[in-house]
Amino acid sequence: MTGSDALNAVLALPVGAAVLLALLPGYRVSSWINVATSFLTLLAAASLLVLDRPVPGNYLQVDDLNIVFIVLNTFVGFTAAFFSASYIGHELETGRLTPANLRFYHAMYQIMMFGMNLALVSNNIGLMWVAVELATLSTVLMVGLYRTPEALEAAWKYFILGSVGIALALFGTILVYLAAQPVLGEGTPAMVWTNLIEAAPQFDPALLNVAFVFLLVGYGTKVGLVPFHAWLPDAHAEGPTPISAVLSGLLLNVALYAVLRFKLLMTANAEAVAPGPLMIGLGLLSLVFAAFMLYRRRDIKRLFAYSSIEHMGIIVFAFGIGGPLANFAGLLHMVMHSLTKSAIFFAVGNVAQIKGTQQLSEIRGLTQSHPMLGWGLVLAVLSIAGMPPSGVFMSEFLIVTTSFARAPVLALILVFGLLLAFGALLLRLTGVAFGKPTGENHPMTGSLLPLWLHLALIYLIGLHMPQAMVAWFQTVAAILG
Amino acid sequence: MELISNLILQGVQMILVLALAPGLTGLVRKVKARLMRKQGAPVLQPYRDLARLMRKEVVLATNASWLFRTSPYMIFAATWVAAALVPTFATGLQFSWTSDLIALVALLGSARFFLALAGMDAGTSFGGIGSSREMMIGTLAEPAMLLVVFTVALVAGSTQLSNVVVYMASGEVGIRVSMGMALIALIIVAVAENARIPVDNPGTHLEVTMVHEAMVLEYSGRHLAMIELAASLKLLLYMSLIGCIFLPWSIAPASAGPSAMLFGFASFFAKLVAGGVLLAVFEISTAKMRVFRVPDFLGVALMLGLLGTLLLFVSRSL
Amino acid sequence: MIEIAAGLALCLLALSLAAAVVRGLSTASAFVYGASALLCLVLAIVGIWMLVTQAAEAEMRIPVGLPWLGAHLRLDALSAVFLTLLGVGGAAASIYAIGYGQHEHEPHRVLPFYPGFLGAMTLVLLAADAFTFLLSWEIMSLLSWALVLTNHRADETRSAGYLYLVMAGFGTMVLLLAFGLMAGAEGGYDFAAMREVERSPLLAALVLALMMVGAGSKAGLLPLHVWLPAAHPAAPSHVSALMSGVMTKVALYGFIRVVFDLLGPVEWWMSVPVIVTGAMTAVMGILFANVDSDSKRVLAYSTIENIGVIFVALGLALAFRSNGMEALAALALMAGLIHAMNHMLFKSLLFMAAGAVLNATGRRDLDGLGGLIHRMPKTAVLALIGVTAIAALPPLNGFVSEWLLFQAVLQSPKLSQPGLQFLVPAAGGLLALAAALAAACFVRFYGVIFLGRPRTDAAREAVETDRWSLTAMGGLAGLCIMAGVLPGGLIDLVAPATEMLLAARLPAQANNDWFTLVPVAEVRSSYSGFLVLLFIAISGGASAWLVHRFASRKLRRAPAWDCGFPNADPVTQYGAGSFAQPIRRVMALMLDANETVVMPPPGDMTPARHTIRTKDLAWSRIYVPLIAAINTAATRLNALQFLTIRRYLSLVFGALILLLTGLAIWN
Amino acid sequence: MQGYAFDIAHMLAGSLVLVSFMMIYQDRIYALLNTFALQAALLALAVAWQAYTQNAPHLYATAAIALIFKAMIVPWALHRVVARMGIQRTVETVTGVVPTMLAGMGLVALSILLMLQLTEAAENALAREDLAFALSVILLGLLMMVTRRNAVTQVVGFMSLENGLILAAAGAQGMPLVVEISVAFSVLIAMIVIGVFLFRIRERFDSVDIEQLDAFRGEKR
Repeated sequence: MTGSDALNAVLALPVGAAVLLALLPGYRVSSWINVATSFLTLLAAASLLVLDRPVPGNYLQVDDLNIVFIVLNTFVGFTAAFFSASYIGHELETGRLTPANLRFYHAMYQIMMFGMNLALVSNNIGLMWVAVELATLSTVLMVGLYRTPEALEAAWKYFILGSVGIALALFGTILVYLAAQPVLGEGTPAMVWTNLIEAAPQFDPALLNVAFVFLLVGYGTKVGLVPFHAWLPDAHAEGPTPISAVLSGLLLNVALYAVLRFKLLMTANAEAVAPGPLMIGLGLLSLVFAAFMLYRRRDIKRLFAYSSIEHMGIIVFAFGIGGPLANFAGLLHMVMHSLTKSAIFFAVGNVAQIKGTQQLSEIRGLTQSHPMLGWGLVLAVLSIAGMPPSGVFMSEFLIVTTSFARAPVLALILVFGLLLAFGALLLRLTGVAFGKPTGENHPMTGSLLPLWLHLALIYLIGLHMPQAMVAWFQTVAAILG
Repeated sequence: MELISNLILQGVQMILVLALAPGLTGLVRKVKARLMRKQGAPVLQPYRDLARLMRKEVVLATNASWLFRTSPYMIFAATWVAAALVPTFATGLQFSWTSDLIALVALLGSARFFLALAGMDAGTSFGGIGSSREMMIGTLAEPAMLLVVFTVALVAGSTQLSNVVVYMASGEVGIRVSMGMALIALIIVAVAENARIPVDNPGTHLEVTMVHEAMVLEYSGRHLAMIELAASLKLLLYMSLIGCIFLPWSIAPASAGPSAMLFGFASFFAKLVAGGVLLAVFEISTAKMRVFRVPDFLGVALMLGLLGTLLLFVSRSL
Repeated sequence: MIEIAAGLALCLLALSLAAAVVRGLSTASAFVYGASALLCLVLAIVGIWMLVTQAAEAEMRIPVGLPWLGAHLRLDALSAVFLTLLGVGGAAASIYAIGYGQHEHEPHRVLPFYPGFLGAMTLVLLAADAFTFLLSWEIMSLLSWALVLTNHRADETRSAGYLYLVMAGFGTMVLLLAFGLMAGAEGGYDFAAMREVERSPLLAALVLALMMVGAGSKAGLLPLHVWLPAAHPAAPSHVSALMSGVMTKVALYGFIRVVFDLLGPVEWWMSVPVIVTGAMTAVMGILFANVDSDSKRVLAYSTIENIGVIFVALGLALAFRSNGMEALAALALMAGLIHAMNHMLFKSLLFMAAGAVLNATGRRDLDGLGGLIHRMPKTAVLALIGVTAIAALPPLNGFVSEWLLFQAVLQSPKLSQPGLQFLVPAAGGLLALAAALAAACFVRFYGVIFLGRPRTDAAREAVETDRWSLTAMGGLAGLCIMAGVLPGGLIDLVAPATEMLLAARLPAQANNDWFTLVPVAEVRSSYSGFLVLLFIAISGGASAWLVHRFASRKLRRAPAWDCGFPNADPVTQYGAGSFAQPIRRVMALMLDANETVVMPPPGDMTPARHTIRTKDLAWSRIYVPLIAAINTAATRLNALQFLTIRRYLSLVFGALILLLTGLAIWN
Repeated sequence: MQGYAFDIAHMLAGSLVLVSFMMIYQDRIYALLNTFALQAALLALAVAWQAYTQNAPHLYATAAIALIFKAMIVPWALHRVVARMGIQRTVETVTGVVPTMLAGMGLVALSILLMLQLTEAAENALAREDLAFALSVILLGLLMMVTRRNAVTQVVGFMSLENGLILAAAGAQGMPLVVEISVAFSVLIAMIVIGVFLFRIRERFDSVDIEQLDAFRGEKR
């Protein structure tokens, strides 16, 4: 097997599975096919790490930057599929979903995975745009899966805001093409990343500037940056929980990846406006705003959705600051956030199932009534809040220390936001995990395995990062400049 | 040889303070009575009282614990040790380096601490009143006292009493505003610490304003005797402290001969008598304060102590 | 040595994991606590060995933490001093817990966190790079938070835990900033690298300020102390002992390590805030202890006081050092270190005593106790030693450190800055006030709990605590006496640390006659706890013997006299509130105290009501407005959750136009 | 030939902006739909002209889609929606027409200002002028979305925005995937129209009022 085979597999497996799943009626088989496909995709993606990389073509490529994202994407895709397989049957029993819904769900899951994988491996700004749109539209449909007024409302909001975002990103893409076209000539080559990056210094900086604004707003909507975030909390809260995990853990990363790619382009052109300050501003705004919003949340999934906004803010801030340490920290934080937030959603799914509600006020004393789940949730939330030994602590350590030495005022705002968010998360956690257990007590079907697997990984990375991963992150951090 | 003589000197000092203390209390009472145109008990009455109390049986409150019974001895011992360390008629006592001025204050603090605990032991309301007020007074008197100690120590460059006395007597000091303030502060503290008017009235019972007497209300017999003796010792201690710091003359150096010693002794005696009379006059001419006026009174001492310390720097830098 | 110490820390952490596995077994508690005690004892021995042999500093590196740096661990004299402190405190708490733990309702909420807490503290002391330091620091916070939440069903425990962890998070963030400043943008996180950097005075001042906030919030410095009186009492008593006795010292260690070791020279004026804050903390802490009526909270507030005292000592040391007077700086630092050691001893002892009382009666409110000296005689004796020590009375150990500190204060004329010359004696006066207030506080504490008559049935039926607890308390009490009577040994033990930090030390004390303490010169000052004890024992014993031998020894029991108004109801005794009344009135301004009396009209049979309210000014003036501001902001911003889609689009549109306009202008 | 081509492209793009203004000016829904149909037709013309000048036959497909789908089917469908659902016939505005027009002027000025900053390159002139107009159309479409309350007018605003995108894409010489993008957008618009219809979003995108939102989200203010 060669690298290009693996690359093709990463894309072909989900498409094939989607077709198969759309045809199969039984949800049990489907759910395990879903898991198996996701696992195979993960294997294919992981094999990219060791195999020779395929030569970048006009449409696809694998490089140091996107391989991080691909492996992470397929990994969380697999664990979420596993969680979903143990979890989603219950929704059928409670009558929230019909078998037809589930068939649609599984097919869409793979299409969504395909869209995200494609966006990550694409070597073409047009193709990337198409792929991100595909992933967005498929998640819109997933969010509205329950057909409740709330879910439809959330899906609709997501759809409208997402569409506008897509349109703006497209305009940005067109502008980049226009900037590249005089240098690289007409046609497809002027949309290929590998060409763009090389030729970027000769691009018209003014055009690049306008393009970046549109791309930042457009893809930033997907990342969930404030003030483009409005779709995110509702979409997370109203969709099926495995999808919330995928949304928070993966889709945001894919959009972030797009932003990073264009940031590279901007930095390559010396005369263009520096993307850092813009990203720093939006990052801090997202962080502080989301931190305040955490205090008034009553729905557990919406709470963690806002926490995703907050963390996206931190990551964008880190990349905005730049430099080897901050970039390293940003990458690490992104990986950790994906793993931790999806772990949290795995736990939250079970909690919502047990208690029959997502209302924070009706969930109490989980460590008492369900120790493994409760303590798992406690550890995951503490991890996301930056408590050691999770990797989030390491990334926040690096971000805060390095940014304080370079931009003290910004670091102070950062610290303020972090603390604010910490206070809010902990307040809710204390209520949910401790105290006298109250409320209903339905049986729990969802597996705790993915939750604890993620936790183990988070702690492993926090304490002893594998050498290969370090080297790889350092390379990428250097690329990001 | 020198060691033995020093030991003897130390022993004499210890016996001396013990012997003189009740007399001083008697003297103050006598003078007060005379000033009030009363006959008054003889000066030696306190000795008789002590002897009588010693012989009497102890009536112990049902609830009293071992702490109540041992406290009088501890209080007495702490006060006695403290009093023995203050130079009275001679400096350079054998064990004067055992504790300095700060430790002296703290030793008295220990005595107060155990007395207050004992006050609470019987489980009565009066004991509690006494203890809580005593601790409040101590809370303000102790820092004032330490500030005085600071002033003195900063002037003399030592907290070691013997060295302080030597320095003070040497005439290098001159007259300083700081020292005057320290003196007034020390007198206020002494009045408060010894439960004298206007802070407390040593002669009353059955009065809600009493402090010291309320604490020792449950004591009787030999226990009461020890406490009374300790109180007298404390009065003497403060007198000799004021004497040796502010009137350091004619205190015999350690190596002095018997005649100097005798002279020192005589002057010490004179200082005590003068102090006792002055105290009585002061007590007669003031009225007892409400308890919650006491902090203001002690606050004056605190301020003076602090001012004294700070002025020291001003005068030095001038 | 370092290998052993690091191994012990890891063993303790591993023990936590093991405890999580075996938590169900009936013997788990004894096993975990026993093992912790053993490991802590070895730790103490390692520390002492290091100090006694004056072994060379040792470093090691384990591949954990920041990948390109690894975890640097280092054992030097300063670490060894605090390791000793931790080892002794940890061992005592663990031995105590063997007995105390039998009464725990939910051991599985304590056991998995307890050894790890000790291990994390050990790692903090050993850490030699910023990441390892903060990692262990935060794990220490986290595990102690879990321990605080043991009794999670009580609302106040949960809010205490919440407040604690938020403040801990705040402290860590501030420390992050401090280390960020010291490491620089390139990330020189290794302590060795930090030592090399030359810093401008402004930068050094900033780091110092950040350290005061960061380490101070953990130690309980005003006004960052608010979590401490809530969190320390909420934990099980052996954990309270550890938190108050040891964890606050670990915070101090952090401060000393950075300010004295890593930061390099500081200007004299930087010592001013340290001294002022320390003195204020001391006075305010003990004032609150004087008016609080919860036994463990009183102790927690008193911890704040002691931390203030230590900070004054550290500030003095800084002042002397900036004036080039290393020997005097060593005296002040020594006072601080010795006081830290002493405070660990007596505060642990007192928390254990409070825990024993809590176990025996189920009560922490002072007004529900009383007369326990009869029911728990051994605990009462040990607690008496504890309160005497903490009230800084000779001849016990609390006085020794206080005395050393006053000696340092009295050296202030040697300082060349008039500002400091004024400030230091004033701070000394405040310290004296704090010491006197401490005496008042602990008369009340001991008197209301152990003396008098029992106020409730629970107190009436209390039974003496178990042997393990008594052993632990006895050991600590013994050490309190030892440290008070033979302070020279302790000073000589700690001296290598001051030598390492300041290149100066106190003269060796071990060979002085009669175990006398002579910090500077005999002409200046000296104190011998041993002789004081000896004299008191001899004179007290002799007088008692004489009186009993020659006067009377008759004794009769009778109802209390009480001025002729004996009242059978124990409620008429002075309680916690009434005892505090004089001080509360005198200091009403600082306590924001408020008394209301509701007196029914004549003829009305309803009881009169007297209510007292005291407020922590820091809480009501700083935290309440802050919380209110955050709440207001959160409520205002929350409106943004409920906008229509059109409005959200307007936001996007507005931001886009803003960015484009900015771009147009920028060009 | 070059100047001639430029002038015509310029005129067509400019008229698109003009029509955008006309749309903002409309206060009747039917009139608005008709105006939009006009804009779509103009777009088709502009794209076709680009196809002709650039010699890029695939752009004719885009032009055809614009003409058939956007100028005919969608307006027709929206007419039906309005009629079937009994939607109010007037356009509800947030602010008056005049302020909106003024804001629109500002947006056009901003677009031109931004695009004039591009370096003057002869071969780029066409794209540059076109871009300024396209950006204007996009921003005016967005402006329409945020200042109009009816769902239908918002859909129209979005489509107008998308017209600007297609204009830009077609104006970019040799840009691949333009057809695909226009198809993708058509699908998107179709979904929106269907959504409006299916979800009975009568008056606004956010038909549900705020009190209902509270109940929906289980969140209280």
